Amino acid sequence: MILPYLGQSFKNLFSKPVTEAFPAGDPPKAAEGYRGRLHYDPELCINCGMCMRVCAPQAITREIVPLENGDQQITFTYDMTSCTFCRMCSDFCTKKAITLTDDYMIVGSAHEDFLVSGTFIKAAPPKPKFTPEQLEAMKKAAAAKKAAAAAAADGEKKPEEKAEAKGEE
Amino acid sequence: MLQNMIDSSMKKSPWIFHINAGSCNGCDIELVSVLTPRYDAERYGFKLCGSPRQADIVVVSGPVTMQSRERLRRTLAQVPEPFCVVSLGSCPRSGNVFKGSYAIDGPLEKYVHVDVSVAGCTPKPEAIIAGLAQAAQLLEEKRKEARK
Amino acid sequence: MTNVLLYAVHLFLFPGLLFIVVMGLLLAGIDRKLVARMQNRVGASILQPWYDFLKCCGKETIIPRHARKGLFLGAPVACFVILISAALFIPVFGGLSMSFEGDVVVILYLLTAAGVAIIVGSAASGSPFAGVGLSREMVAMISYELPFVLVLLAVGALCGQDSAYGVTFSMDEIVRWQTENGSSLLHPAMIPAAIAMLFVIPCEIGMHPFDIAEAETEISEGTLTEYSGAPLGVFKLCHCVKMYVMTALFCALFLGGLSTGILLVDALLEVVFCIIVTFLCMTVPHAICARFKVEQVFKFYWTFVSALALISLLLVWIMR
Amino acid sequence: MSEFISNFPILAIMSLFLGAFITSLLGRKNAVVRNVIVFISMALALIMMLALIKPVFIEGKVIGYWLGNWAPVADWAIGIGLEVDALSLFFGLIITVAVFVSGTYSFTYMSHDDSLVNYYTLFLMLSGSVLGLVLSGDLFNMFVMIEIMTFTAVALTAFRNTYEGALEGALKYLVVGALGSSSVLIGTALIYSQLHTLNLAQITALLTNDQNIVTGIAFAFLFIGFGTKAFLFPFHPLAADAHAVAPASISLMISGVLTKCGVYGIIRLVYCLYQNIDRPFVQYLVTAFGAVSMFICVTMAFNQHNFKRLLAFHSISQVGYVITAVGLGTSLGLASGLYHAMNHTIFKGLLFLTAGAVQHMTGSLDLDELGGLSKKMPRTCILFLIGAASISGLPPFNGFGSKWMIYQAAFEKSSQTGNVFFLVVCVTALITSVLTLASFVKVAQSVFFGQLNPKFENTKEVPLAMRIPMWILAILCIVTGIFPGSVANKLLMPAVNAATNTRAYVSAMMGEAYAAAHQVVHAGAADVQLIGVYSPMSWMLLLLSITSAVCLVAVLGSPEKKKLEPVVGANVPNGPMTPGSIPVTSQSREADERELITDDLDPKYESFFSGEHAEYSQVGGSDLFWGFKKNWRHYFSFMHEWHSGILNDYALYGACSLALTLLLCVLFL
Repeated sequence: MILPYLGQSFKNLFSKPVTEAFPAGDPPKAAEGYRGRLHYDPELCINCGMCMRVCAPQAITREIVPLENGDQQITFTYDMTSCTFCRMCSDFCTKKAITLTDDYMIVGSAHEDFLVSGTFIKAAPPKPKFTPEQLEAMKKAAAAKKAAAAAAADGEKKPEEKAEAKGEE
Repeated sequence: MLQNMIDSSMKKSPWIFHINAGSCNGCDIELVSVLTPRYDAERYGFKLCGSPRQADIVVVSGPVTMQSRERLRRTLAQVPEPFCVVSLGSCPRSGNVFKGSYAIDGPLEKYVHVDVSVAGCTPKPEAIIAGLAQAAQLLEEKRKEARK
Repeated sequence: MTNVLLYAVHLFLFPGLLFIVVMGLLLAGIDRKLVARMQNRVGASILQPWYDFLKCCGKETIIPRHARKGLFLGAPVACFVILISAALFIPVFGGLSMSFEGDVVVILYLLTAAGVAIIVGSAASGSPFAGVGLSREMVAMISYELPFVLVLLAVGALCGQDSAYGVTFSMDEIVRWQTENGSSLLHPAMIPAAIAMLFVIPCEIGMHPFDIAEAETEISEGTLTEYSGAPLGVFKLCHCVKMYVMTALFCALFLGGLSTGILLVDALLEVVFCIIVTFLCMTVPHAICARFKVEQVFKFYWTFVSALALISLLLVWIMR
Repeated sequence: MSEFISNFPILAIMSLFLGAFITSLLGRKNAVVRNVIVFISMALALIMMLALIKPVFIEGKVIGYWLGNWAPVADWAIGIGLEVDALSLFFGLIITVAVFVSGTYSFTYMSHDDSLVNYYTLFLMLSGSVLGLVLSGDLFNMFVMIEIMTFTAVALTAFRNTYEGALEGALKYLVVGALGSSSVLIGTALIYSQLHTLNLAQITALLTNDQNIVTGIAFAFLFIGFGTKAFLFPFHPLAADAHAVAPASISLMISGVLTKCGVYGIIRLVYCLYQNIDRPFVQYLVTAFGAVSMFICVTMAFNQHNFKRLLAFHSISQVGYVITAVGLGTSLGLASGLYHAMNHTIFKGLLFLTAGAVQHMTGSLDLDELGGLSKKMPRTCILFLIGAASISGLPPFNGFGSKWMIYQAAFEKSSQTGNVFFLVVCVTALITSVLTLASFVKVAQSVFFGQLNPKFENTKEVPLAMRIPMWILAILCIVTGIFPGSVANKLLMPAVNAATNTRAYVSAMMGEAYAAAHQVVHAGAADVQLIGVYSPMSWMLLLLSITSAVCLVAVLGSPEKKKLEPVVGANVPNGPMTPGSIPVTSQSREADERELITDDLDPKYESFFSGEHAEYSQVGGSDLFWGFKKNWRHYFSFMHEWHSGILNDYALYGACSLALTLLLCVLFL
């Protein structure tokens, strides 16, 4: 009953071993569709936070540092020691800022070896033209005007007010 | 000279002891596959051994569950010096998807200094080999350091 | 003075300590390499047993609390010394040995004593795994002892047929008879015994399909559970030395008498034959078999292997 | 001087019997007086036996002594004679040494018991009767001594009658022992009816040329009678029952001394009285009895749970070796048998004494319950290991030398005669040796190694007074093992020659002329080519030199290893954390430390338990060799049924074996 193995083993003895050469040379390429080390492109990110919501192991952290000029420095950190490589973040990323590469060699000693992070600066919105007090005053003025106009005639919207509101946004 | 020979053979014959600290079995299977003909870690002297007393590299997989915590700690205590600890997969390092569970008392760093981590869920055998090789290298350094 | 010097050389250099250890490690390395190749792998380097041994020497030795310290540390040394002295009684081709009348039984008992040293060491470690391991070791010992004894008796009966007692228990006598009448393997009655001996060797050593006592996955290395550091290294070394002892015993019993008279050539011949025997009896089963169960080992040795040895013994009986 | 020395045999016997008498008179008041009397009488007997070594062993004399100077009249020996040749003295020496050791051991060992005067009186009577048996030159006297021996032994077996089974064991011994004694008596009567004499020398001379069917029947009776005393095959269960309950010092006497009387009787019978060991039938008979008891008892021992019961079965197994070797009928066989008989007394005595030590300190003999005592009783453990190595025949202890000679003798015999029977015997002996080893591994694991039962946490080492007798035996084990050559030349060869040289035996008592008149063959000095005797000295040196070399290397290598220790902290759990690691909340850290303290000691030195907290889990006792037992389960269940424990059955087995032997003797002798 062991004779088939016997023949095979003798055949093996005189044939080339199937062992990969790996640690000697480059690591072999992973199969297509392999979900390896995550790649994050901060340039595409719009800081929507969707990836954090869908991440089951909570491997994604976001750090927001306000800068002097009102800009925000936003850092997304993807912890590879916490990742389950499910690709949910990538799928949900509307801007395709997250992709999973086929780099599976995620080996290291320090914690930093396992972090994939990207930083981008979110520019602050342009400064509003008016301060809130002015706006308040303007609103009041507008209201007064409106009341006056209503009294005078039927209400029509003021184009300049709309523009102001848009700017504030 | 003998001591130098011992130092250099430290990295040439690292014996592995594998602790499953509540792993889902994925990493465990991959660790065994490292010894299959295709990956054949034995050519670097790696060998799975059955007792922590003989181990040079302790491979831990799984988030440290409450059940396995005491066992893990006791087993780690029984490994003779010098030895390396390798965490296998994402779980020991962070808890992975089990993070925050009432049944988890991780991470592994809480109990022992992890020398090398191999991340991935599960890591590919090549990555495991690379990690183990790195740990083997560390063994020699540790022994040299100990001698000084 | 020269006698003492020669004795020391015999003891520590040529057929002695150094040669035996080097041979043992070499055989173990070759065996490991060949097994790997037969399993389509690259395998560890031939020097791997050296590395293993040296590494073990560099590790910390932990003595468990429940262990009896003296016996725990003494057992590996005792095992090693016993094996070396057993090896000294086995003639290298050309008859270099410390042989004396009736040393076959001494070799048999020294090999048993080496097993007992392992058993005592593991018992002294106080671990329940070691308890299971030593029980298995003992069962394995009972298993191979019967065929082993029968093989030795068969060879003794064949090679001692011309002596006054009709039997010999002397290695020298066995080798001398083979020098005069050709190797006993050429004798048709001896072929079953040789096959039986080939089966006995791996079990005696505890090689893979029969390593029930040290089953690492089932009982955490069994007898060696608590061993670490240098004592473990010595036990691993003993394992290698045993490989040499058993293969050299096979060569002496069945392939003796091929001496050319030149010491170097004889030693080389011995090495080659040892490697061949190692390949046949250890590498092949190791490569193609899974580990046996305890009771399977017992049944296998007491039926099939014993029957082979017994056939041989009876054939010798009839043919003389 | 030689005149005076010829009084020594009777003086040795008398010193023991008188000691018994005086002990019971004076020993009631004061324990010290009692012990002194016992000690003096044992020592006197020992000294007298030692004094006989010179004339008997070295000068080769046979010392005859007629009680009351009743020398033979007109070639008819009417008086009671003592006759000491080398064979008798060989056994006499064994016996006195064993008695001495057992007695000195008892002083401390029996201290827990009361009514010790009775104990020592019976003990000395037992010793005296055994010595009387081997020194006696008279068949009826032998029977008397056997009777004294049996009854005192029965009383001593039941001495601790509070033990469960003590009275049962004693009763079995009494009934089956009486069967043996009466069969000796019947044999004696038949011989007397035919030859009209009871003197051994005269019987020897008369039987040389005149053996008829009645003497054949007498042979069967005597053989079975002595076989009962040696607890041979169908009689072995009662030995186990008796040993298990008897005090250890008495177990030593029963196994080391009483069985030797049976062996002595059989040797005397087949080599000297009947001189029929050359006949194949007798060889088959004796060897078969020996081989069967050897094998069955060793397998029975495999299944025992009681330390002393196990030893008891081994005791019979080893006696089986002796009888097997004796039955081979060659000089080498006899020499190896005698050697093994001596060794058996030594190592089995040692083992029984260690069993007694364990019982004394723990109160238990249960192999399933004991364990891990090597930590508590380290010296006893070493002594036990010496004994176990000896009985398993590991070199360089004495069991190896004698077992080797037995294999050699058996294989040589089979080789010379071309007889497969002796080959089977040889292989059986070798297998028995391995099984012996296995069951002593079992004892070692389940008593001394493995884990300590919490029950025996407070066990202490046995007192020195008990260790000294054990050490005497242990040193004898080693000495007789290392110098088998001198043992063979100085002790065995004279005894073998004496056993085969019947002419000297006859002429010492009845005169040279009488021996010549009956054509008693004069066997020359036995030409034992002791190729079986090895000289371990040379390779003991070798072992020593290699050991020292290895130790040297170990010592040279060690200093660097010590430096490793300070670094340990870096990687140990709960050790200082390296800065890069994830900080631990103080709460959990504290909790961890508290848990660690409840572990009370560093887990590093706990045994590996797959990470579990090490708890009492002894692997031992009956669970140990299941791999072996499973394959033999049918055999073992048969044996289990067969050893029913019912006295009627055992008596029946005895009667059957007697009947069978009778039939065979009538048919073939």
